[in-house]
Amino acid sequence: MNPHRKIGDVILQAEAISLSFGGVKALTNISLEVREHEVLSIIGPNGAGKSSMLNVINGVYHPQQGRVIYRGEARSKMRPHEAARQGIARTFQNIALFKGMSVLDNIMTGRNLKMRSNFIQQALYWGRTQREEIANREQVEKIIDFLEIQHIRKTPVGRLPYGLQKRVELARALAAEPTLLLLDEPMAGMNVEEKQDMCRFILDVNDEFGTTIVLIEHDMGVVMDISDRVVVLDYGKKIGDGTPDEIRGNADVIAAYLGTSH
Amino acid sequence: MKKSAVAVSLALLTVAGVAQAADQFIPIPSYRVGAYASGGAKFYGGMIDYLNYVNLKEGGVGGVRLTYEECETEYKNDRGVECYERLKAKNGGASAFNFMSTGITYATMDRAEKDKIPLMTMGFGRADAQDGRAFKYVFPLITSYWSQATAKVQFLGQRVGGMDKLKGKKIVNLYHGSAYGKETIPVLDAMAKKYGFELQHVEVPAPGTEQQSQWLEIRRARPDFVLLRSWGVMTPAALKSAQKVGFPRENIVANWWGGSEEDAVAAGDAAKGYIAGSFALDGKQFPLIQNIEKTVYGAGKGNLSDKGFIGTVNYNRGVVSGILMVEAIRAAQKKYGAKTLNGDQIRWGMENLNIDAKRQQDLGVTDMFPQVKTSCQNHEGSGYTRFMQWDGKDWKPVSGWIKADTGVTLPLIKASVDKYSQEKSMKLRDCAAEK
Amino acid sequence: MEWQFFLEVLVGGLLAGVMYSLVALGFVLIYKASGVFNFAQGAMVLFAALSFVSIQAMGVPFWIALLLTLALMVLLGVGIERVVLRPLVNQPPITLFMATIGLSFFLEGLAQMVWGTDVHGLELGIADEPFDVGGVFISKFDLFAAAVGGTLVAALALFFSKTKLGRALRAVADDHQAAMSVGIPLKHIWAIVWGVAGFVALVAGLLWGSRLGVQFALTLVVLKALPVLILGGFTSVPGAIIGGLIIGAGEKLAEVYLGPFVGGGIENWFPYMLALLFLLVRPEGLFGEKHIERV
Amino acid sequence: MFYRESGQFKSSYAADSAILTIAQDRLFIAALLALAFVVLPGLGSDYLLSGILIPFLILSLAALGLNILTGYAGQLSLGSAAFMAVGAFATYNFMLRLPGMPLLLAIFLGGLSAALVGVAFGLPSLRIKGFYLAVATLAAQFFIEWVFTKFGWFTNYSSSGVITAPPMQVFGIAIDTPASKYLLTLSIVALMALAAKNMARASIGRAWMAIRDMDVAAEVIGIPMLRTKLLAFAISSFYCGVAGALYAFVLLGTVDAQAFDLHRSFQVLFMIIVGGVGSILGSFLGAAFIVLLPICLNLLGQAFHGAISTQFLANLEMMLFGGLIIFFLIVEPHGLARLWQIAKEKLRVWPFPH
Repeated sequence: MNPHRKIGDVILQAEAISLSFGGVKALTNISLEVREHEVLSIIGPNGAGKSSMLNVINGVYHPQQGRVIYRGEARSKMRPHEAARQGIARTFQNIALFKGMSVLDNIMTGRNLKMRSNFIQQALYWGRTQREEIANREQVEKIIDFLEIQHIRKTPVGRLPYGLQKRVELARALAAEPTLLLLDEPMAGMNVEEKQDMCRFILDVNDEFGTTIVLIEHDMGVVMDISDRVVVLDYGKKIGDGTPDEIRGNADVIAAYLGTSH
Repeated sequence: MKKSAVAVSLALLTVAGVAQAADQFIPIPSYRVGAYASGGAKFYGGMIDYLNYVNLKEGGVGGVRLTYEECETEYKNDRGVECYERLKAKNGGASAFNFMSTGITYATMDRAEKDKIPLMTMGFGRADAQDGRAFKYVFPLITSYWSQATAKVQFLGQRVGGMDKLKGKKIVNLYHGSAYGKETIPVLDAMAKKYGFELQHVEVPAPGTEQQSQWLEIRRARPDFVLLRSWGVMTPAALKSAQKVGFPRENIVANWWGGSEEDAVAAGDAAKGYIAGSFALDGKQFPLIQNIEKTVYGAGKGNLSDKGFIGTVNYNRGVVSGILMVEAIRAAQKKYGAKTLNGDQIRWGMENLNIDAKRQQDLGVTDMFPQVKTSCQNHEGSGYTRFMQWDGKDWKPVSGWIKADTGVTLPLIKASVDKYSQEKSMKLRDCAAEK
Repeated sequence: MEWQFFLEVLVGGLLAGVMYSLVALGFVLIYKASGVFNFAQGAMVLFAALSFVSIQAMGVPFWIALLLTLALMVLLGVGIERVVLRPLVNQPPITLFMATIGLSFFLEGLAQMVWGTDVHGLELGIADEPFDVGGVFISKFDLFAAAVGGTLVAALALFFSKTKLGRALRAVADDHQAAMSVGIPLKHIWAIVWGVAGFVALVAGLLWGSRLGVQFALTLVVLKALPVLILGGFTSVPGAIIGGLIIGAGEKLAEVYLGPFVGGGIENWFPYMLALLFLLVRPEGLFGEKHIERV
Repeated sequence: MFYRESGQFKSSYAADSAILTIAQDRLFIAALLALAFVVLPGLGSDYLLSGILIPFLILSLAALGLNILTGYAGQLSLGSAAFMAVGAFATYNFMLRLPGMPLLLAIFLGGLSAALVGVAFGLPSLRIKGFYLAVATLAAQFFIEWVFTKFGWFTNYSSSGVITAPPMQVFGIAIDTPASKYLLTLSIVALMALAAKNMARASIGRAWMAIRDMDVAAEVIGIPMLRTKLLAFAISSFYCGVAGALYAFVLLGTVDAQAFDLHRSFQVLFMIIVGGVGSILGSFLGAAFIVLLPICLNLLGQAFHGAISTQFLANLEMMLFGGLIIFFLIVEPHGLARLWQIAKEKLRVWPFPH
């Protein structure tokens, strides 16, 4: 086994998170841990609060109660771009690509954090800017190769089919070289082949770069296959947390998925 | 397609060729669309009609035919500049421009100076430009904004029975919130100091469609008179608002931009009794206007789409503009000969205008506008303003021609010219040496 | 005396605000049903008023001229839908916005070409003599205008909430599919909305026209409506009227009581600043629909 | 046939991200620049240079500025003219109050002043979006116009509220002929257009577009919203400010605050929408359309002089202008720049239809 696969210490802790929108509770008192190098899946029925949880982790939403500790640092009211700066990247449930830009530019945007030249240098496009553009372009091309999307490099993303858009979004997140990658339903709406590809990419990322991955997925087969650990949410509450095998045997989870409420 | 284009240009060339004998070109930078089209169409209609009249009646000036070409400025500065550049060198060179827009005049002043083409700013434009030593190519003929402002105060003096009676009176200057509107503030301040009346300046934010708060303030201030320095839609809006707060219209006196039929008609009944300055009287009683109608419209060459507008204020202003232009050409021809003259020669003509009572009678415009006598230093040539009252249908004169209070205007002009020449680091002309 | 003056300014401002609302209403109607920020609203006000006075000048009686102009405006609305909007359906809002700018040039040119550039007076038969209520002057004309404006808003609000067509119009704004399912083709709805906006433009044109004279400057009244629109929200009919009242009263009070400290003439920018400050607190306007972002 | 990229291989990422990747394009631009810099100043008439080209270039620059803000960063603004005014009045005062200040430095400082004001009025953009923001930028438009009209200091207490350009020179060369004015304008505009293009293809440009296309995702990827938006406001206003200074000093010479009224703001906005939102080329095409079309229509109208009433013609011109805007939007809603691109793509495969 790849040495990276060894699961390490806890890098992120969510402590007693509660979040509500105008009186409607989205998350109630949820705590969970993410360990270095693991693949953690969050599952649950629609409206369980899965996406909200990701949004809390990278600062899109600010919970009313509880806190998030990332690499030993507790934070309150962190902006998403600060989370990105600390190595958290993500994809979205409804594709959030930059529609007016090409695939290449979309992925290059993921490298923006790595670029240091200021706007005056960029206006001149000389020296540092040019060096940076080329160096980062090389990195991006590696990701493009990795995800096998060379042929669509210059295509505006709006013209791509859904499956490829999802892949481009993953590429953009990877371009940021994250230590923690949040994937919101990366395989939704894909056919079997596309799903297989995507699973392969996720495991490869986890393997090769040692990236910690938190993902939301509905396909139980996929979840059980690729996850090290699974967290189950239902109506904004955590009802299960453990290895795939443990979850399979959890009575609450079975009730939630098979229960009369659905 | 190409063929027909060639044919058209050939046809145009031959037409131009026929008329080539000797032409004097007069550019017409008109505005017939947009917000000020109602006035612009009549003004330039009058000017063009007069040029055609001179051609039909006398075959031009001294045998030199007058030609003209229009260019639509839409009353916009950049379009005006484009028109200036388009027309300045056409057909043997432009004689002089009259943009009827302060903004465009400013925007073309530098260019005109360089190209040696005079700008006629009859009744408007830069007041200090009446000093021909600093503004060699600008002619605020008949009356500048400053001259009018002093005339307005003198008119009020006449109304109350003498300038000394103005002492202690309260006057509000209601002005358009723009450079144009603010222009007369220093002059009025000087007049207030001189005659001891109380002066309050109230600004109406441009374009002046809403004046409720200003008129409430006026009602609270209870002034004896309101001097209106208005513009476009601000005039009717002011009159309507005055009616609303019960301020008598006969105590409102505007400058000539508020003194056309357009300004009064728009306000309906609220305009009755309102007074405005004028430098060109309206009406068809002048022999010239009647002759134009007979000759030009008789020949089917009239420019107005509706003959009914002949004799309106703006039409007559246009005719006066045409007269001054043609008289300048006449004067210049006397010096330089009857041939196509360039802008600088026309400038000389404009500096040596002498339209006295005799000349006015010959032209058939006695008392239509004041006598004009210009010089190298005096580019205004008159400084007289007359006041008219709207009776609900027509403008009726309520004063004679009132001369500007030069005791007030000249020092201001001097100060302004000094500053201008300093900013431009230029030397003033020596008029004595130019004789 | 001082409180009387204050009251006068306040009442005057509120009544002026209703006049602004009238223009803002036209924007709201079209934005609500088609998501178009209709820059040509000012041109429509001019077109309506100019058509009306020109038809009247031919000797046509008031009510018939009114009906004829109304027919013309509805025709215009249908034409705009057919020629301008339908080919641009599903384009981004900024493109539609630009199209209405082109439209405004077209209408301004058309109005002046057909009816001439001359300025017309317009008397609605309400003499604008002030009313004296305990020393406070109130304009009869403004009261009349406010009554008309109020009636119009009430009628439109009822129309939107009580009639089938009105509900369909509201549905269009939210979801084109939903509107179709009500059984009314989208294009008809758009034509109707533009027709109704044409009617509102006519009313605004008549009231403003009798205030300023029917002339090109009528297109400028739009500038007074824009802050009302931001404040009230682009999609709310009551918002247009409440926004108008706040802006009207706010700008007059500011001009009279704050103006002297900075030299006056602040009425042009004050409403915008007021609306801006307001937006900082409520980015979607007073009655605008709140937009929650979901990712 | 002649416009082919076959056989032109890019062997480095630098070559691939160059502005002009096709040799024919480079040739075309080189020819265009030669025409603009060498041929026109020598052969162009006064009318062409100072009646058409200078205003076209200056307004292109303003459109470029607005395009950075609206086209790239997605922040709709109706206050461009106000920032032009700041540039013009600031430049005037720098030259007036600091004698001996070089013209170019004064223009630069004028642009900088506009940038500062732009940042101040850009702050609300953090909360307010879309048309709400657009109407909010009107606050800037009216407020700034009022300030310059109201406070005499800005115009050196000129009684008529105008500012007048002093004699100008650059590196000892007097700027007093149409050709020298044109060259000065052209140089500034060309350099600033290049700078804009460079920014657009570098990380700041991508950050702007990201915020425009989906602000939440942009922030999640690590783009700081506040800084990026304000930078767009600053740079956009800088461009507008320089354009305003050129408008006042090079084009008109004497100008008052009303030259930068709301109509000018709208005019600049029309340019980018007609030309192409989010396109450097589009800024120029749009400016050409909006500046030149009315002039062409007017010239065309003159051909009918005498045959039809001038009144009728003038209004017909206006209708045609509006009609053509609608027509072009229907043909290509993404502006003239897109049309140009499509034409080029067609040319690439010509004579084959696809």
